[in-house]
Amino acid sequence: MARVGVFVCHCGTNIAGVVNIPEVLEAAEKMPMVVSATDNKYSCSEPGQASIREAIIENNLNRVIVAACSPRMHEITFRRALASAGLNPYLLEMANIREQCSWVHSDNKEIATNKAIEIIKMAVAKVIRHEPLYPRQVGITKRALVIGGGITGIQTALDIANAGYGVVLVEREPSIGGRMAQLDKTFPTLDCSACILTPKMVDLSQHPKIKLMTYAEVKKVTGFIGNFEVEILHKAKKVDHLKCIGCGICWQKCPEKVPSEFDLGLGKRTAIYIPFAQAVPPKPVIDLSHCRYTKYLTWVATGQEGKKPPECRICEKLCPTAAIAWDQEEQLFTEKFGTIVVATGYQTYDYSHYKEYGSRDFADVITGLQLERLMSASGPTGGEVTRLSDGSHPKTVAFVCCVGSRDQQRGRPYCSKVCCMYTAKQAIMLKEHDPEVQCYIFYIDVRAGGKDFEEFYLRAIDEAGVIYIKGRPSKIYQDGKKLIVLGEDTLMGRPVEIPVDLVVLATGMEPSAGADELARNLNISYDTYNFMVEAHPKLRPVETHTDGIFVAGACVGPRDIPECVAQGSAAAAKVAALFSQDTLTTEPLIAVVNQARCIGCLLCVTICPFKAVDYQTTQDGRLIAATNESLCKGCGLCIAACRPKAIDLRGFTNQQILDEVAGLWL
Amino acid sequence: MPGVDVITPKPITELRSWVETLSGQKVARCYQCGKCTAGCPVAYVMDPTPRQVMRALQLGLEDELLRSSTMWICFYCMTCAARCPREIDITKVMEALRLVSAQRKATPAQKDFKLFHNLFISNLNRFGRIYELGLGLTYNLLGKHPLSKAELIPGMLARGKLSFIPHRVKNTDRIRDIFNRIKAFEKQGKP
Amino acid sequence: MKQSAYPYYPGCTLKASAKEYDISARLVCAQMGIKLEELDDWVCCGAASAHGIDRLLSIALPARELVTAQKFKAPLVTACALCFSRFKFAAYELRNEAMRNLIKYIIGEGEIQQNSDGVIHLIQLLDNNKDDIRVKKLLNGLRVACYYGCLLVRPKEVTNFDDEEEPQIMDKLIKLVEAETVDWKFKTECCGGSHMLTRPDIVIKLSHRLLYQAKQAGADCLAVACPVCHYNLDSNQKKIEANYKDNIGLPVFYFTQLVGLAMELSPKQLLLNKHFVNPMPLLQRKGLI
Amino acid sequence: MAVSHEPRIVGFLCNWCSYAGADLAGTSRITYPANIRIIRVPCSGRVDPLFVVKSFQLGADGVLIAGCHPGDCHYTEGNYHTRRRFALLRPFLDYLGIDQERFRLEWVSASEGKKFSEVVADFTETLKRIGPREI
Ligand SMILES: Cc1cc2nc3c(=O)[nH]c(=O)nc-3n(C[C@H](O)[C@H](O)[C@H](O)COP(=O)(O)OP(=O)(O)OC[C@H]3O[C@@H](n4cnc5c(N)ncnc54)[C@H](O)[C@@H]3O)c2cc1C
Ligand SMILES: Cc1cc2nc3c(=O)[nH]c(=O)nc-3n(C[C@H](O)[C@H](O)[C@H](O)COP(=O)(O)OP(=O)(O)OC[C@H]3O[C@@H](n4cnc5c(N)ncnc54)[C@H](O)[C@@H]3O)c2cc1C
Ligand code: SF4
Ligand code: SF4
Ligand code: SF4
Ligand code: SF4
Ligand code: SF4
Ligand code: SF4
Ligand code: SF4
Ligand code: SF4
Repeated sequence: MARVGVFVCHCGTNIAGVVNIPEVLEAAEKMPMVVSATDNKYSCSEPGQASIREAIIENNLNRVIVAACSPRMHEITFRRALASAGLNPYLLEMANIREQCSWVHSDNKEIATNKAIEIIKMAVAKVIRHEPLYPRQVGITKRALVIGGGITGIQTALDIANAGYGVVLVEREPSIGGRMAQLDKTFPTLDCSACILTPKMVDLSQHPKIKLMTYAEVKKVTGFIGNFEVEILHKAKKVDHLKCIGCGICWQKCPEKVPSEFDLGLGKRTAIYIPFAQAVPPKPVIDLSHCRYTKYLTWVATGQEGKKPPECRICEKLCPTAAIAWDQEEQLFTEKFGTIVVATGYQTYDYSHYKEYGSRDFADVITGLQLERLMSASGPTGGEVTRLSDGSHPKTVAFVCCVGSRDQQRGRPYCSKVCCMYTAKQAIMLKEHDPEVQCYIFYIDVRAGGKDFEEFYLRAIDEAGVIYIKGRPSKIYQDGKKLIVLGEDTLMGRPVEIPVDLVVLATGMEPSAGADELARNLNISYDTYNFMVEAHPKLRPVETHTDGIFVAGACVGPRDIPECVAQGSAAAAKVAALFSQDTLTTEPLIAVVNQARCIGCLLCVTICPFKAVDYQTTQDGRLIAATNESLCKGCGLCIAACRPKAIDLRGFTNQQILDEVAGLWL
Repeated sequence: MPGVDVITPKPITELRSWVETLSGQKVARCYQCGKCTAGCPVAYVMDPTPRQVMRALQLGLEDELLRSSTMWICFYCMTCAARCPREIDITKVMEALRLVSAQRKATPAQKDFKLFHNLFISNLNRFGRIYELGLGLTYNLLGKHPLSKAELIPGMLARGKLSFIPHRVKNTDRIRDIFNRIKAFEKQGKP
Repeated sequence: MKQSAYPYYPGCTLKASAKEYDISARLVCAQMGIKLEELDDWVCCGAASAHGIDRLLSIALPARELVTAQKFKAPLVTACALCFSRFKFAAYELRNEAMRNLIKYIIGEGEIQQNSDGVIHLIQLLDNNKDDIRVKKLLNGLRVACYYGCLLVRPKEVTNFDDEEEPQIMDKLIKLVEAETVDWKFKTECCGGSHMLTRPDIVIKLSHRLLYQAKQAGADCLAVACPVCHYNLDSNQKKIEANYKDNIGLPVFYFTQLVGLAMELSPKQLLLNKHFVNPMPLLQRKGLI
Repeated sequence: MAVSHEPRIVGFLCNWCSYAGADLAGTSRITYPANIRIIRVPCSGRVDPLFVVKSFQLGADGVLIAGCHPGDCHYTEGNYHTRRRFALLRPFLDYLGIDQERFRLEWVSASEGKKFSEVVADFTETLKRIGPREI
């Protein structure tokens, strides 16, 4: 039997100045199941709370109404008061007679008083239906998974590890480093990229709290914040990294040469390889699709037709530690994590859609990232910028901005943000390499919004003598050894044609291949371009709508290195804050399924935005819905959708709301 | 009083709304990147250029636009439209401007073009087909052009590529009916 | 041999300055078992002028011919790129019901079916029936720059022809007769179109650029699919050479003439003698005649 | 004619936007007609059509559902479902003999205290104009 106590607050004169409190008390006493109705000058004050506590004990109350301010203001306060009186804190209901009554109806005290009474009546009708609720405590696996080993993922992993928590970093390539490892110098300070990145890579590989898994991919994710279960696929490296000492004999002697992905096809690597000299781990993998031994084995397996290919196995013969492991297979591991950080970065736009820029037909039209490789001292040309067609040194270079950016027609309306700056950087560097070089930059707007960026842009003009031409070129074509860039100088209003030796397309950023698939696996949102979607672009930039999963760096949108690092650290801080608790308290105001009523239509499963409802089979073989307490956010969408009313929301049950409505007509 | 050479933008003008209706294009979308002009094979003789046409429409500089010959020089090659990053069909804008311009008296810059196209249409109206030799000769005659513009005619005649007699369709009445019904429709605004 | 008939709209120029295109097209089609049935008493499509002056006229004129062509069970074949463009645009506009009704009133005859695929260009006709092209003589050694011009390809949603920047359909036909095609980036750049009377200076400049680029790319002739392109590149070539003091000497063929040669039709039949730039020396040099 | 018919409005307000907006009207001391009784729900998408029908059955003159603006839902997409359900429910009310004008859906954000007061004032005005319900 419910025993309701009503506590009406004066809030000084805020309420009492408008609402006639004695009249309210008198009415409240007559409401069903109400055993006591008392008033308080300031309910939220310590004496106010004490009097509520005492009344609960004295009158043996088991339901409480506090008629005062908005629950958004003090619900927590009064829940605590209930708890301190030994009552389940969820047996409280607040009647909002301040924000939604006295403050808005001060013009008519009688009407305000009547309304206050009705508001309390509704609250009483609802509170009678309240049940004790218990938040659950779940343990946390204090280990984080970081997906993607670019600068963002590296920063995140290091920060989490330095906070004292374990980290697993999964990178799908044979080495960490990401795009930054491919860069030569970095704007706006012109630090050498490798000089600032490689120490971090080494720190990471040596950190006792970090487990590095390269050549690996995330396959499946289940569970929820604090308790994720992740299936990780280790691709077969065919090299036992425990034995390998990274001596390099194998990749120096391997006879099979293929275009290097890291050098964007500008250089070669061998079939057994590390992607670049400073790779971490500095141990090779065998690319089976190119290895000669594979070809040999296929020849054997397919009945030895045709000429016998060489068996090769040179790597195996020369390896001093017998590390080559032909029998190594790909392996699937399941690991537990408390949180996941996605830092899968970007790739550059494939400009073969720009036929007017020659698709990929001109050897001397290259991308910005390719130029980085050409300029890098450790790149395929040893840092010499030469034309791919004839090996000559270009003296005139045109840059074309916004290729695959700010272009609705190619489905990429967004600005890639870094290319204005990197073209300026590359023009400065080209001038430094060779003072005779003249650069032209075709741009639409120069976007230099960042610390020291504008100054950097001016440097390109002042020091490197770059000629900026405002206008997007329409065509690139060849005339003898020269490439002609056809544009408009929009400031002069005249078409321009510039014959140059080299054209650099500033291709934009787009999410790494497979980002959408990964997002679906993780149940986080992604936008039309496959960039990950943050929970709030301003206030929760590294969180997602799925608790416990964070996003950082260029996988969320075009970013430069400083922003990536800041985001990596931000995500790490979020992870550390979570891990500083021993358990997670789950909100009890969530959906529960009445198994007997559920007809297994699974409408709720499809409607839940948080994938918090799943289905299961009962012992008698019926398919029914089941909610996951840790995932449910208590929005109630599923409840309104359920026809047989088999699913309900604790704290806001159908019955409670219906009674609350009915309370108005009591 | 505003100076003569000072631009006073008039964002909403009759011309602009006409052009937007006729072309189905939104003038404001243009962000002045210049790719249209860059690719336009005749931009070098245009004043204003395609990009500047878009700008003039944005700013409401009607007179300047309607005085020019740009929309008559444009030969609808659609290069601009195929490449515009803001997906504006500039060719349609040019066509709309020409439709508006066709209704007005020719300015000096437009004289030759209007003469040619009017002759073309009247040729069509009379014969049902284009009488190339006649069209060429009348154009040069009426336009007071030196005969140099017709220097290929002897060669064409020699190769049997031109004839002194116009081809004409058998039923020229039907053509005239079409012209008349269009005129009637345009006057009353309905069939 | 199969016999099929297509309604055929030659257009004004094919009856005069581009005679050889008309004749070679008919000959080649006949060889392929295709009959081109010229539309009865057809009217000019309005070509370069109507659509910039009077939009209704520019739809009504082709619409009238589309109605005549409807009685055939095959799509209407056009040869001139300008006509093709006008017909495609008209068909595109006629998808709209209100426009259909209005045009029906204006042309005063027949029901108008809506079918923008009901119009094709001669190249497409040959491409669709390429199995019927019986090659008797290979044109080995001839290096051809296929020039499409702007109106065939653009805009894609209206013409539904081929890629807007790098079309291949003519190249495929030329390769079929084992001539080489050169890779060049000016296949769809404009030649100056119908400005030869009003602004010959423009035509000279643009056509020169095309000829120059074709030559740069290693071509020894061009193939075109439009009488206006042909006029600008062939008839004007002497003047271009004089103007730019540039020795070009590139014969310009209609693609039908090249296919015809491969069918062993004689140069005379194909009216190769009508060109301003005499192609005979080139063909002799390559041992093709 | 009833001179002072005071309609009763049942308002279902989502906790994150509209309820907060109603609070803000209070904090800003914006007065509005006292005809609305507010029921707090976690999300406008929690509102079961049954709640609306029940309110009318019990005698409500009007029912308001208010939630976050599209795209701003605290639960990302709850209000899209609300919008769909609302569209489905409205014609059904006709069938029950309830004027469609008595049922409203509004987007009120947490910063739109003023808008909330205007919505209530306007709705009240409308309901007064239509007059009491015949039951
Ligand atoms: C030409 C060019 C020049 C630039 N110059 C500068 C500069 O001078 N200064 C500057 O500040 N910025 C510059 N940038 C931008 C800079 O490269 C990026 O800001 C930065 O590299 C992004 O780092 P990231 O870690 O977020 O992404 P990435 O570097 O792309 O790293 C992502 C990593 O995740 C891995 N990965 C992807 N998907 C998966 C998966 N499913 N599972 C496991 N691993 C995965 C990738 O292999 C990669 O290693 C430049 C960009 C370009 C294109
Ligand atoms: C007109 C305008 C419009 C903008 N619009 C947008 C927008 O639409 N979107 C957007 O993302 N950004 C916008 N911004 C930028 C945005 O305002 C800033 O990014 C943001 O407010 C910066 O927050 P902050 O906390 O770093 O600094 P502040 O907001 O400046 O906060 C600093 C605080 O520190 C206090 N303080 C200062 N010195 C001391 C001291 N010595 N001791 C103690 N306290 C001190 C100050 O009193 C202040 O309260 C806009 C900026 C402007 C000028
Ligand atoms: S030779 Fe053996 S030890 Fe040396 S790098 Fe290769 S696999 Fe490792
Ligand atoms: S087997 Fe030969 S080709 Fe294959 S990785 Fe070893 S050395 Fe290279
Ligand atoms: S950063 Fe500059 S170059 Fe890159 S997309 Fe934006 S405006 Fe274009
Ligand atoms: S200073 Fe401000 S207004 Fe100027 S470019 Fe930078 S961000 Fe834009
Ligand atoms: S919507 Fe209701 S009945 Fe259907 S599966 Fe979910 S809980 Fe069961
Ligand atoms: S209440 Fe919301 S979050 Fe919870 S199960 Fe239902 S729809 Fe999902
Ligand atoms: S290409 Fe398009 S956006 Fe660029 S200037 Fe021309 S019309 Fe404007
Ligand atoms: S359609 Fe007209 S404006 Fe556009 S590129 Fe061609 S000639 Fe120039």
